[in-house]
Amino acid sequence: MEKAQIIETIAKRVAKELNKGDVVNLGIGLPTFVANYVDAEMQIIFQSENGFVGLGPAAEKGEENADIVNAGGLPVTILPGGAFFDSSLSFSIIRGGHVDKTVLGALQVDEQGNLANWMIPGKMVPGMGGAMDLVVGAKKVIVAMEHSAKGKPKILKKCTLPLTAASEVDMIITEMAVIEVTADGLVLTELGPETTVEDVIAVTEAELIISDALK
Amino acid sequence: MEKAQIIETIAKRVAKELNKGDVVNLGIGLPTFVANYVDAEMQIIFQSENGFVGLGPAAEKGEENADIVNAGGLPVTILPGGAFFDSSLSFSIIRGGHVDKTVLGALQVDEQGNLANWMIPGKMVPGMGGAMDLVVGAKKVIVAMEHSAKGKPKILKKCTLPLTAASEVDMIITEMAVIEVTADGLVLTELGPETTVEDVIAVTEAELIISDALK
Amino acid sequence: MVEIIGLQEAAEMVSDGASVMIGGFIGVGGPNSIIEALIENNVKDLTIISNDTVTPDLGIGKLVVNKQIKKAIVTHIGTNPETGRQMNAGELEIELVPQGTLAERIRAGGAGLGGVLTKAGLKTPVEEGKRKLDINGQDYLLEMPLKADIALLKASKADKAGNLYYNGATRNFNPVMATAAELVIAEVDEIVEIGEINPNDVMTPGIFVNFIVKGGR
Amino acid sequence: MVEIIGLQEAAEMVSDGASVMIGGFIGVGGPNSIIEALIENNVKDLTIISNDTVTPDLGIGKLVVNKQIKKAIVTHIGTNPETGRQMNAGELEIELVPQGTLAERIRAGGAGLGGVLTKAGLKTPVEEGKRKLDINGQDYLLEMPLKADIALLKASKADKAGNLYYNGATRNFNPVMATAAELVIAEVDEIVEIGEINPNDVMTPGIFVNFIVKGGR
Repeated sequence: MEKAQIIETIAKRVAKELNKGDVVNLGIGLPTFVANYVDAEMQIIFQSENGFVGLGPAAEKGEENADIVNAGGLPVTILPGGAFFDSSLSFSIIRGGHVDKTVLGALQVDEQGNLANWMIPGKMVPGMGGAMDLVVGAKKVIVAMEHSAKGKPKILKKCTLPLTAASEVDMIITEMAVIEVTADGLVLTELGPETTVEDVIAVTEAELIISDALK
Repeated sequence: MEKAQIIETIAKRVAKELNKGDVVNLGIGLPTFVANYVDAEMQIIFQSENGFVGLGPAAEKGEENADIVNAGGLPVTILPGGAFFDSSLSFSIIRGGHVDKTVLGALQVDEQGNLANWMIPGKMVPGMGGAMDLVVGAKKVIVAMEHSAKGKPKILKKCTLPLTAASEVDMIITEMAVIEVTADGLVLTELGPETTVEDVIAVTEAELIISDALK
Repeated sequence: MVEIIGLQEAAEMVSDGASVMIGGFIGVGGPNSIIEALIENNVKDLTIISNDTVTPDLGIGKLVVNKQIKKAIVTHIGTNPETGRQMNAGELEIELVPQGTLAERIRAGGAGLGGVLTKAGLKTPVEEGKRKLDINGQDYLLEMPLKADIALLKASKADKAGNLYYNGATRNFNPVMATAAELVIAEVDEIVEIGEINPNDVMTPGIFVNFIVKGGR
Repeated sequence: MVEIIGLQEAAEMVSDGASVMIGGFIGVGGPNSIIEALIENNVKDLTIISNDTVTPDLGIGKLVVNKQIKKAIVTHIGTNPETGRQMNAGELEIELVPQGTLAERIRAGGAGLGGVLTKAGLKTPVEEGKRKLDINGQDYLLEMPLKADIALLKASKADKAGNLYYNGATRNFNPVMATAAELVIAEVDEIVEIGEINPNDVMTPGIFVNFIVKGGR
C-alpha cells in the first residue's frame, strides 16, 4: 500500500469506532486524519488539549487566526458551539474521564495493552506532552498506526521502550488489522483489505487470538 | 461602652492594620464594619469567598442585583476593577496565600494563637464555611471581637471548644486591647480608650506580656 | 449532545436515594425551580452535596423542611435552623467540610485526581479518621474526591450546545459540580442560540452538560 | 496594585538563576516580546517552567538557542531540536512532566495544596523517585507543587486593574501560572480602561498581577 492509502485505510476504520456525540481527542500525525472521515451528523466533538472543544478543520490559507491553533501549533478553526479553556480544565476533562475516545500513534504496543510512544532512549526524546494523561484518562484508548516499522513488528509480547502507560490500550487499528486488547490477550477481529491472517502474524510479535467472528 | 461604640472602636483599629493595596477578607458580623473605616486611597481590595474580588458597599435599596451577594447572602455591589470567579478559584486565592489579611470573629482564642469560632458542641453548630481555609491560608489572621462575653474571658490559656485552626492567629483586636500573638505568648501592645492594663487582665484568662512600647 | 427538557422531566431523573450535587450559595446560583419540582415529586433519602442548606423557605432549605434529605455534605448550616434541629434529633446526617476543601474534593472527583492535600482542618475535628501525610516536613490532610449521581446546576444563560454562562456571584460551586456527576442538569434563566455565547466566555463547556431546563428567575 | 511598565523594565526583573514560569503552547499565548528583551539582557542560568521549548526561532526557543537556560521543566521538547541536542550534551537539564500533571503542579503551588495525586505516569519513567499512595486500592503518584520567582504571561487584553482576558487557545498555562509566582508580569496585546472587561469575563483577576507590559503582537 501507498502511504496515503495506509493512512486512509486506518483513519476510515478508526472513524467507525466513534459513536454519535462522542468527545474525542486525536493525537498528532496519523490520528489527525480521522476527522476527515467523520460526517457532521455524527456530532463528534473534538477536543484539543491546548485548550478547547469544538476543534474544526485546518484554517484556510489567508484565514488563519494566530490565537487558534491545535496541539501541534497549526492554525485551525473552532466550530459553532465550541469553547475555549485553560490547561487546567483541559486536563480535568482528559484525566477526569470526560473524553470518550483518544486516538494515538505508537512506537510499540504489547499483549497487556501497554503503550510506548514518547521516547527512544538516547535517540529521540520528544517528551510525553499530554499523552500520559490522555491514555490514563480517556474512556477508550485506540492506537492507530502502521502495523510494522518497515516489516519490524511494533505489536510485541512486551514493550521494550519506556512506557507511556500500562494496560490502558483497548484497541489497535492498523492498515492490516483490527485488534482488541482483552484480559486473555490480543484478539484479531478484523483484517485489512487484501490481507490474510498469515500476513498479519508474519509482522506481529505478540501472540494473536483469532476471533471466531473474524471479518 | 455601647454596642455601636464597641463595634466602631474595634473596626477603626482593625482598619489601621491594613496596608495600601492589601487583599482582605472580612468575616461576617463585626468584621464587616471594618470596610466603613477604609478610605478609597488605600485601594484595599475586599474578597468575598462566594466568588469575587472588589466587594463594594451594600446595595442601595431598590438597586439590589439578585446575582451579586456577599458571603452572608446579602445584596452588595462590585467595584470597578473587580472580578467574579468560581468557588475553586476563590479558595485557591484564599488557601494559596493570596489574601493579605483575614479578619474574623472568635468564640475563643488562646496563648498559642489557636482559634475556635465555628461550633459549640451540642448547642450551636453552624459549620465552618470558609473560616478554616481563610485562617490557614491568609498571610495575616486578625481576630476582631468583643474582649469578653459579658465579662467571661474569651482570650484563654487554652481553647476548650473545637478548633478552627491551630497556631494561626497573629493579632487580636478588641474594644479594650490590641494583642499580638508571638512565640513567647500574647503581648499586649495597645489599650483601648479609657482602659487600664488591670481592666484588660481582669477579663483575660491568658497570660499577657505587657509590651514595653504599650500605647 | 444536549437536550432541552421541562422542570418535571428534570425532577424525574432524581431517584430516591440518589446523591445530588446542588449549586448555589445560600440559594444564589441554585437550581431553585428544579428543587420546587423535586418537592412536588417528594423523592426521598437524598444525599446532598452543596455549600449550605440555604434558608427554610428556599431551594435546598425546603428539601430539608420536607424531610427529603438523608445526608448532607456541606460547609455551613447556620442559615437554616431546621437543618440543625434534624441533625441534633438524629434525623439527618451532616458532614461538615471546609468550603475550600469541598470545592477541591468535587474538583478532584471531576478531574480524576486521587484526593486533595490541604492544611485546612488540621488539628480540628475535621481531621478525625482521615489520613495525614508528611510532605517535606509539613502535615497535610488527605481529603477524598467527591462524585455524585446527578448535579443540578443553575446558570444565567445556556446556548443550545449546553455551554453555560454565570452572572455575578451565581457561579460559585456550579462549574466544579458540572464535572463531577454522572448526569448534569442545568436550570437556566435564558436559552440562546449557538454562537450567542462567545467561545472565549463559556464558563462550563457543553460537553459536561446533559440537559438544560428553562427555569423561572 | 498594578503598574504598567516597558519591555526592558520587565526583562530587568528577571535575574540570573531565577525560576521563571512562561505561558504559551508552542509559543502561542507566550510572552514573546518580553523574551526578546531577556535575550538582549542575556540573563543566564534560568530555570524555566513551561509547556514546551517552542521552536528555535521563537520565544523560549530562542532562550534555549542563546544558552540562557540551565534547567527546563516541560512536557514536550520535540519542536525544538536544539533543546534535545543540549540535553544529550549535558548542557541543559530537562525534567519531563505529563501535561496535565504540569498544570496541576502549578495550580497546587498557587492554591496552597500539598501535592497532586494522579495516575498519569504510573509504571513509566515518570514515577521514578516519587512517592506512590494506595488510595482505596488504587495507586496514585504524589507529584509536588511548583512555584517560581517570576511568571511571564501573555494575555490578549488587560484592564488597568490588571484583570486579564485571553483570546482563543492563548489561555493555556497562563491562568494557573498567574497564581504560582512571587512576581507576575503580563505582556498584553491591548491595555483598556477599567470597566471595559466585564467582571464576569475576567479570566485572571488583577490581584494576581503585578505588572503589565504592552507587547507587540
